[in-house]
This record gives sequence, C-alpha cells and structure tokens, in this order.
Amino acid sequence: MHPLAQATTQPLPLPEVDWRAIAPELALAVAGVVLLLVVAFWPRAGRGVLAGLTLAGLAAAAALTVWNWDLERVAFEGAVSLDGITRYARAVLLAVGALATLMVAQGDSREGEPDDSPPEVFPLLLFALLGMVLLAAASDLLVVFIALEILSLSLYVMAGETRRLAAQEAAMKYFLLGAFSSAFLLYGIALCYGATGSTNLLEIADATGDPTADGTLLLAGVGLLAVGFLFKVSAVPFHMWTPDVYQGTPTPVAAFMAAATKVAGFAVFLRVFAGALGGLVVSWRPVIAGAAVLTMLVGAALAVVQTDLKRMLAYSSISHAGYLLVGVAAAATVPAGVSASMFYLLTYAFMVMGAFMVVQYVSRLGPPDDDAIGERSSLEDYRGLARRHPWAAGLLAVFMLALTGIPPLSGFWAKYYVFLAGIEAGLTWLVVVAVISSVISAFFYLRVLVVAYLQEPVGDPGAETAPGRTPALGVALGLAGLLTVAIGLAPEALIAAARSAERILG
Amino acid sequence: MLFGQRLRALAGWIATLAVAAAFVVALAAFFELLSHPGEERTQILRGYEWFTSGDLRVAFDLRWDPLSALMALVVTGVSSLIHLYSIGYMEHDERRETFFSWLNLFVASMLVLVLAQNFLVMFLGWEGVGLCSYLLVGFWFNRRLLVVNPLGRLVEGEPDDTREVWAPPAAKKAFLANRIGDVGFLLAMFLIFATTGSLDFDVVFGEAGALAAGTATAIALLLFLACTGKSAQFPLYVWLPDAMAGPTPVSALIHAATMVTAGVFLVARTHTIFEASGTAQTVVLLVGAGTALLAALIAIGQDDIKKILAYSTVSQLGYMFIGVALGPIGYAAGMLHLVTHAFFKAQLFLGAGSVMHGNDDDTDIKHFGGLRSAMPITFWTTMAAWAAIVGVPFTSGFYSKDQVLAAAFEHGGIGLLAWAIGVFTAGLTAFYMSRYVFLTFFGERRWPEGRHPHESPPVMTVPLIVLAVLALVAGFALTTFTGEGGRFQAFLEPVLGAPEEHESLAAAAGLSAAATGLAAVGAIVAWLLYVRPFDWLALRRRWAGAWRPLAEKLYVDQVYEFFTVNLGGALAAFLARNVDQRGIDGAVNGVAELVGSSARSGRRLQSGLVRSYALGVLGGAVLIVAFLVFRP
Amino acid sequence: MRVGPGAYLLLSAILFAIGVAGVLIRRNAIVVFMCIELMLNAVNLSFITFAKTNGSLDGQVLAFFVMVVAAAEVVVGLGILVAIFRKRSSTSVDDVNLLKG
Amino acid sequence: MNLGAFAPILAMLVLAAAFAVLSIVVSAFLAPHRPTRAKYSAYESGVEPGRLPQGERYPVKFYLTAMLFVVFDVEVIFLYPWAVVFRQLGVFGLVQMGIFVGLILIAYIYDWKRGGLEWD
Repeated sequence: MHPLAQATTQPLPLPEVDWRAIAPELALAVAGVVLLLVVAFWPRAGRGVLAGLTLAGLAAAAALTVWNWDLERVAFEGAVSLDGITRYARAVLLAVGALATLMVAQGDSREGEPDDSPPEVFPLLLFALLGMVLLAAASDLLVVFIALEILSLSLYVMAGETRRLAAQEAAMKYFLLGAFSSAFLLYGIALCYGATGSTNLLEIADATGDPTADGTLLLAGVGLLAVGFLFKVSAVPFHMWTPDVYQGTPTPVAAFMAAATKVAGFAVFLRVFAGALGGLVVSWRPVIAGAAVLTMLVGAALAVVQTDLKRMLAYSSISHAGYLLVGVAAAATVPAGVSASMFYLLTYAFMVMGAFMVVQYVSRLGPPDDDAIGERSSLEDYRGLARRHPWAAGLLAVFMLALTGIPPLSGFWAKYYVFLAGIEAGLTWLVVVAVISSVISAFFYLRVLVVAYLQEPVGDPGAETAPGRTPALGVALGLAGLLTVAIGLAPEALIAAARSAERILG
Repeated sequence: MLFGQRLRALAGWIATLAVAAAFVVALAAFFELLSHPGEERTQILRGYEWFTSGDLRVAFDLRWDPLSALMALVVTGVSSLIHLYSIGYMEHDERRETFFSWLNLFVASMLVLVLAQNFLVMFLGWEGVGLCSYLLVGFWFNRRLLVVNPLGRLVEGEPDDTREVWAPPAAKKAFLANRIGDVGFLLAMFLIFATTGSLDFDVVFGEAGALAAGTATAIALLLFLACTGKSAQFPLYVWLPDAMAGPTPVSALIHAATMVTAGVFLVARTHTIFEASGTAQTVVLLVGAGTALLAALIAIGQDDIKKILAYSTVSQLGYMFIGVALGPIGYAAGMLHLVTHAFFKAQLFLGAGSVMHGNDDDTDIKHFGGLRSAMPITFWTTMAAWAAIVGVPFTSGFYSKDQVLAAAFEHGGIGLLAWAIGVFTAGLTAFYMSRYVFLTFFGERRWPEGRHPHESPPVMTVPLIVLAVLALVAGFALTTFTGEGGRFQAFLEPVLGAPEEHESLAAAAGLSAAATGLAAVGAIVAWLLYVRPFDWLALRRRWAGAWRPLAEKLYVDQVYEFFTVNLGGALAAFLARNVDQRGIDGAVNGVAELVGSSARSGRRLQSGLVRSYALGVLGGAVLIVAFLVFRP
Repeated sequence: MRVGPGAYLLLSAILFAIGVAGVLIRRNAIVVFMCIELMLNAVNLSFITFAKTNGSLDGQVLAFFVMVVAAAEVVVGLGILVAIFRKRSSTSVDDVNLLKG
Repeated sequence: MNLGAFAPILAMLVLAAAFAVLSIVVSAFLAPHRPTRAKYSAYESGVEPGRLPQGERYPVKFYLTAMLFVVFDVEVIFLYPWAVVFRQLGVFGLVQMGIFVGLILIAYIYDWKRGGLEWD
C-alpha cells in the first residue's frame, strides 16, 4: 500500500516539540520578525533604534544559550542535536553577530551624507544568524539544507544591499554560484539518502558500517556533500567567488560573511564528516587533505600579489580555511581535531572581524567611494596610517600579527592546536605544508604593517575628510582587539570549553 | 604640544637610560648570582603561566644562569653604548623617536631570547628580534641603497619602482633569509615536543641523552638551520652584507654585536642536543670553518667599509661556531669570542659610522686616506679594535681566537682541519682589516675637493672610547694571563659542562705563535701594499683575474641565482625577468619571485567571470566524485 | 516493458547535467538562473524516486522543501538581477566583471 | 531493489562531465583568441540577449510582486499535505499551521507596508 494512504487510516504519532532545545533559534527568529515589522510600520526608525533592538534579540538568544549550556540531547526526532559543537558555535556566532551589528549600525554615512544601506539589513542579519546557529545544530540533512539556504538567501540580499555597482555585482556572483553549489549539495543529499535510506545523520552513521548499503552511491553522495560545504567555507577550487564578493560587498557584511559563515560552515562540516561519516574517513580524508593543501597554498600565494586590503583579507580567509581543513581532516580519528578547529574558529572570527573594522574605519577617511570598485580599501590608503591615526594603526597591527600567528596573540594558539591535532592524526606532511603556507602569509600581513608604519602618506593630508563620529565602530574595534589579545594571553579556559565539543552527537 | 616636541627631542635619552637601567639591573643580578656557589647558580623564575593543557605546560618562565647572565650583560652593556652613540648619529633624522622605540624593542626581544626557559618563549624573542631587524634595516625605506650608488654616497630620492617601495630589497632579503631559518626553528620545536612531550629546557635537556641518534641529528640540524639564518652562516649569510643599508648604529647593534650572536647562543644553550649527535656537531664545525674562510676571502675584495666589516662579522661568527661545535672543550672559547667580538666589532662599526658621519656619508674606502689627523679619537679607538680583531698579543681578540684554535687543535680529527682553516683565516683577517684601517687612516688624502672631514661629537666618541678600552682589556680581564680558560670557563662550567681532561695546553704557546705569526704576515703585506706610496689600484688592474672573484663576493649570489634559475625548471622561467637585476637578490628573492609569479598566473584564472568560476566548481566536483568513486 | 527506478535516476542525472551545461554555456543571467532551477528540480526527481525505493516519506518531504527554497531563490535572484539590469541595462553575466584578480 | 546498476551510469556521467570540463579548459588554453564584437554577442535565437527596447523601463515593482506570488505559493505547498492528515493531527496541527500561516502573514504585511502592492 502507498505510505500516504496508510497514514490516513491510522492516528499519527505526534512529534514532540522540544521548545527549550531550540530556544536561542526561536529568540533570533522572533527578534527578526519584530524588526521586520518595525521596519514596515516605522520606516523612519533610526539606525540606533534598530541596532539596539537587534542587540536585544542577540542578548536574549545569548541568555537562552547560557540557560541551555548543559543540555545534551537529540531533539525533534534526530533533526537537531545539542552538544558541544552546537553550544560553542552558538556562543561564537552570537558574539560575531553582535560585533557585526555594531559595524552595520555605524554604516557608511559620513557627516552630512545620507546612509546608503536600507534598514532591512538588521532583520536580515538576524535571519542569517538564525540559519547559521541552526546549521551548527542540524543533525538531519534536511535541516542542513534548509539552514544553509536560510543563511545563504539572507546573505545574498545583504551582499547587494547598497546601490553600488560593485555591491550588486558581488551579490549576483555570490547568488549564482551559491545556488549552483547548493544544487550539488542537494544532489549529494539525494544520493546519500538513496544509499542509506535516511537523511538523519545518526542513521547514516549506522548505515556506513552496513555492507549491504550501496557503497558507490554513498561515496558519490559524500563527494557532492563535500563540494557544497567546501564552497561555503571557500576552499580551493570552490573559492573563486570569495575575493570578488568580499571586495564588492559593504565592509560590515564582508566581515560578517568572513567570520560567521566560516564558523557555521565548519561546524556542520565537522558534524557531518567527522561525526556521521567518520566510518568512511579512509575514503574522504585524501579529498579533504588535498583541498587543504590547495587552499592553504593558493590562498597565501594569491594574497601576496593583492593591492587591495579587502581582497587580500579575502585570500587570507581562504588560506585560513585551509588550516581549518587540516583540523577537519584530523577530526575523524583524533578528537582533538574537533576542539582545535572550534577554537581556531573562535579566534579567527575575532581577528578577521577586527581587520575588517579597521578597513571600515579607514574607508571613511579618503575621498568618496568609487561606484565601480566598492568601498575604498586600496593599500595606498594605508600609507602612513600610523602617523595619522595611531590607534587604528595599532589595532591593525594587532590583527595582522594575530592573523600571522605571532606567539602572544590568539592566532598563534589556534594554529598551534590545529597543527598538533594534525600531527597526532598522522598528517605530518600536511602540517609541514601548513607551516610553509604560514611563512608565505607572514609576508603579506607584515607588508600591511610596513605600509602603515614605514611609508609616508601620499597626497595632501589636509584633503583627508574627518572620519566623523564612530562610537559603534569604536566599541566594536575595542572589543575585537581586546578579545584577540586576551585569548592569546589566556587561551586555556576557551580551549577547555572547546574540549567539551569533542563528543559529537550524530 | 610643546611638551610633545620636547619629548621627541628627549626620546634618545629616555631610550638610552632605559637600556642603561637594564644593564645596571643585570649587573646587580649578576653579582647576586656570583654570591652563590657554582652548582646553585641556575635560577628559574616561574613567570606568568600562559596556559597548561594536558601534558603541555607553557609558562613565561625565565632562566637566570651564568650563560644567560653573560648574554644579558653583553646585550644590555653594548646596547647602552650604541644607544648613546645613536643620539648623536641620528640627531638630524626626523623619525628618530621611531628609531629609538624600535631599538628598544629590539633589546627587549633579545633579552627575552637569552633569558628564556623554554623553546616557546625563546621563539617569541627570536621572532621579535627578526621583526625588529626587518624594520630597522628598512628604516631608510625611501633612500636608495648603497649598492646603486656610484659615489658610495647615500642618495635620497624617490624610488622609481613602486613595487619595491614598501620594502627595500635589503630588508626583504633579511626577512626572507630569517624566515627560512625560522621554519627550521618551528619544525625543530614540533619535533622536540613530539619526542619529549615538553618544551621546557630542563625537561628537554634531561631527555636529550636518551634521544635516538637520528632524531637528535634531525632536531640539531633544524636548530642549526635556524642559526644559519640568524647568525649569517653559509648558506644563508647573504642577507647580512646587504643589511648594511640600515643606519650604522643598527649595523653595529644588530649585525655585529648582538642579534647575530643569537645563533651561537642557541647552539650553546641546546648543547646537550648537539652532543647527542656527532653528525650535527661535525656539520656545525664544517659550516663554521667554511664560512670563516669564505667570508674572509670576500672581505678582501670589498671597497665599501661597511661591507668589509659585514663580511668580517660573518667570518668571526664562523670562529664562534667552530668553538661551540667542539663540545665541552670549546664552549667557553666560543662564548668568549662572542663577548670579545661584541666589543671590538661594535667599536669597528661605530668607528665606521663616525668616519661616514665626518665624510658626508661616504662609504667608499677609495675616497679616504690620511684621516688620522682629522679624526684622532676615531682613529685611535679603531686601532684598538683593529689590534683586537687581528689578534695582537694580549688584546681581547688574541685570547679568544687563540682559545678557539687551541680547542680545535686539541679536539683532534676533524678539529685539526678547522684549526688549519682558522689559522689561515687569521692571516686573511689581519690582511683585510689592516687594509681597511690603512686605507682609511694612513697614507695620502684621497677625499674629493670641498669635503672637510671632522671628528664626531662627544656623545659619539665616548662610546667609541669605552668600547676600545673593552676591546683591549676584556680578554685579559676575563681569562688569565697565560690565556687558559680561567675564571671565564669556570663561570660557565655549571651550564656548559667541564672538559673531560683539562690537559695542560703546553703546545698553546706554539699554536699562538703560528696564528700570530700568520696575522703579522698579513698585516705587513697590507702595510706594504697600502701605506707605502704604491699604486695598488694599478696592481689590482694587473691582477684583475684574481681580484674580480673576490670583489664579486666569490660569485655566491650569482651561484644562487644560477641554481634557482636552473633547478626551478619551467617555473623559474618567470625569474628571467629578474635576472638582470644583478645578483644581489639571488636565491632569497628567487623564492619570493617564485611565489609572486605563480600567483600572478593564478590571478589570471580569477577572471571575474561567473561562468569560469562555475567551471571551477564543476571541475572540483568532478575531481572529487571521480576520486571517491574510482579509487581502487 | 517495466520502467524501473534506474530510469528515473538516469533521467534525473541527465536533467542535472543539462542544467550544469546551461549554467556554463548561457550568458543571460536569467537563463543561467533557470538552469540552476532545472538542477534543483532534477534532484527533486531523484528524491521522489529514492523515496519510492526506500519506502519512506522523507524524500517527498525533502522535495517539498526544495520547491519552497527554489521559490525563495527565485525572489532573491530576480531582485538582484533586476537591480543590476537597472544600472547596466544588460543581463549578460559576462558583462559583470569589475571585480577580479 | 539493488541500486548497483545505477553505479555504472553514474560513473559514465562523471566521465562525460570530466571530458567536457577537460575539453573546455584545454580549448581555453590552446585555442587562438581573436575576439570580435560579433563573436562576443550571445546567440539567443536571433534575439539580442538581455537588451530591452531603449527608453522602456523595467517594471520597478516586479520583484516585490514576485515575492507575493511566492508567499502564497509556499503556503499552498504545505497546506496540501497538511489538509490530507488534518483530522489525525487535531489541535496540534491547527496550532502549528496557525504559526506557519501567521509567519507568512507577517511577510505579507511587510510587503504591503513597503509598497509591494502599489504597481506604479
């Protein structure tokens, strides 16, 4: 009998709705909807009000995350699981969201200029975050797909939020390629479903040990899943959209993408590959390791030749994705790989957001933006920054040194733990490549400092416009700098928290 | 505002006082250390705990033992004098407050390096030192370099090549060579942690004896790779002579007295690891000896006073490595040479800076001559340092070089080879150093019309005098009259261990005579060539075939370039564009060029077209699926 | 002749491949976008087929969600494309290459 | 059923795709590249691609209207299966669908307030 027809004759078992398990997500959704209504009914609401409401929503979600901190269970019949990865990713994502809100609140308006970006960016930010936290918690491929689409669709719109040609181009590229890659991901889900008979990660994990399952189909499905995830975390050869999009899109959105998408993408990467597909590690590890090698080297090498800071940061984020892939490759056999990757994401998120904040600050100094290339972020604009704006230059130095991985700052520990996990998993050759790549990358990070500290400013410094008052950006910069330094000085507590993420629930 | 201007003017004094205060503190701590009996002279200051996780405990621990005390004293002492000198030398530079803050940062990093109790803290200092040297070498980023200057004069001007604006080639080269070395340090650190489970010196050295021979060799050679980068040994020494593009006090501080000694210090500090691997010790010995000879030969061919001194530094560092490669018998000798060299080389560089200061920043030896009367203090102090480096009996260099050579001789075997090279190099050293002082201070005047050489202000000459006195008496004061190890060796023994059987160096007198005699020959030849009225330029032209290789630095840079071009194969075709840029950038720049050019071709793939990006996605997807499905 | 699930899967794969080819070959952004929709719906066919062979409803549920997502993508995609068109009066994807390198 | 039979088909598709990708890449590198304007214009059944008659503006509110279409489209997709099992689901189903429709309604209101229903 047809299953649907069968269902009509029997009372349906009602699913248990575990409100508490998804409380932070619900808070984000409610906050997003409320903001949408505020925008609809009160279009003149100031950015301060909207940002305040957004932060309130984030605070509520954060409070609920803390309330749920010790909760470890699988909810909604295996669709969502609460474990270390979920709560760690939630915490990091909400913090990133708060920083991004501050950056967005600052906007790109100067004194006496109207702001270009529409107020919808705040609810969109919340919806994107909702997709991200859901993605980190998803333990069913259906939820993975939906969460991925929620975050992607929000980001597509955010990327093109301003009227600049460059922003629109970025949005179109991101959209077409994102949709293209999610079709591959979807096909992967279909093949996995066909091979194992389920979309639930726990059941897929069981089926991978089952010899009767269709191996070829499953492996093809795994490969296509990898394509979808590798695209989201911008690994080579699926990285090409990244520089164009980061450069063209408004800086706050680029920062948000660079930090938050990586956190969510790697969380789901770890859960699916190191968790559910851990049984197939022998098959997929070479793929991930190969992608890691390409990603690290291509990202670092191409960053060297960039003359635009935003673009350089995009390539740097690509090479950082490579280091994270080392952690993913290690994670299936070495639990430390999971915690090292999660810790890396935490530190990386703050470093890269901080770097973009400095970009946002400096872009306010020069003449107005060129419509075609987006906000000004050419390295030329940073010449002699130390002389003109010592604080901005100092923070830039902190973030660049942290991204390089110079010891007292957070980036060093991140790399250190990931490399250690790699060695423990027997991937020493991969770690050697990673070290070489980080040597190359030191070159372009330090180059930024050389430009900012050693070179004379070009042109007439008097022609420079005042940055205007930047309270929100100032707070965000201070927080990011503080976190980057503080994590570097006392990484222990956060590492310990990451350790608790090592046990993956389906 | 007014206060700010005042502060700027005072920056040099503040920086100098800070370093001097550090010296005083180090001195006090040193005497406190002396009050303990020998075995209890290792104090570990458990510092701020960075973090512990699992079996790895990393803390900001510092170590105060005779070795680090010695280094701390040398670093802070010499640095104080150089800071003082810089106040005068940098007087007219508008960015002097920046200069002094970096100089201070450099001293701080160096102190972290020498006081470290674990590899991680040491690496922190190691990196900091490298960064500071990069910044300081590139300090005059908007001046063209010495090498492109026809009159040997530093010319200010807008660099035309915008690609090079942000990093003058010399700074870039220093940076790259050091990074190659740093890879060695990092890998060694990983290997150490993987085998011993700790990075703390006490734990690691405790287990060093139990290491498998292969592991010990690997660790030791990786560490030595780091040393060749920082201490400018073959094959990575090429950056040091170019680094003379920085302000002269920087050359004195970094490239003569302190930073380059970090490698020697590293070998001494980790001597237990090197002792566990005979192979590594042999490699260090041969590299040290080879570098000493090679650099001395090249130094003969240079006409730029700072380059002569730079190659002489490379050569003297070779002596130090010979010393520390010999085992317990040579450690103290190598360290003693480190100390005396810090004094006399600092003086030589500062003296050279004084000569430049008084001669419109000219550095070409052909444009001096007869400066003796115009710059008496510079002359006499430089002669004292000359006496020390040449090895005139009872000056400091005499004792230290003598001890290194005696230790090599006594070591026997391969040590005899090192001894022979060392003695021969001593002769060469005497020749090129004599050539330097004779051509600069003696003979007839060769400087251009309109130049008025003048003595430097007291703030510069006082450090010269202090250093000259130290260069004369340090050897005598630190050892004994007969030149045996004496209290210097006894002081370091708790850390570096005692030589097994302290044979009476009966042959010492004979050995000294050999080296001193050869040095005397070198000096006399130089006297005959350069002081007597003699057309040495004509001689040079006649023997151009012999001279050219020396002047061209034995073609080492060209050899590097040749190898990077050929071994790079197809990829190196990209280098062709750079080949005409003269050899200076050779190997190290080749690496950068390799990355840059492959990146430029990679950039073309980044066409901005959505469809080609989509093709990339599809290609990756096909590769991955094909790999997974068809994998055997 | 009995048509087995293999035939449906083959059709799905062929449709997917046509979609991919369209994305790579066509220049009009709207057509490119339609090809992506074709890819998504090709996958839907696989989902339905697998739901039948596996005897579970999950595949059909997934197909529903894919349709919803596809619809949402239409909205966002058209929004972006129209915005670009209004600035440039061209929808050729090859014209959009300010950002590169 | 055994899906093993599907594997060779999949393999063939992969190979075909690989061949296609390879030939595109190879031709991109090897082919002579002499573009002309005519070559660069896309062939779209004889119509010039993507260019509307000059002077005529594209309907501004087009995509806001399209969004409305989706609002109801999506609603209906989920209403059908829900309606089939409406009785079995009882109050629970009613509440859930209420939340769902409520959310759609909010989106509708937003669209309305932002001018999505005003054509000109």
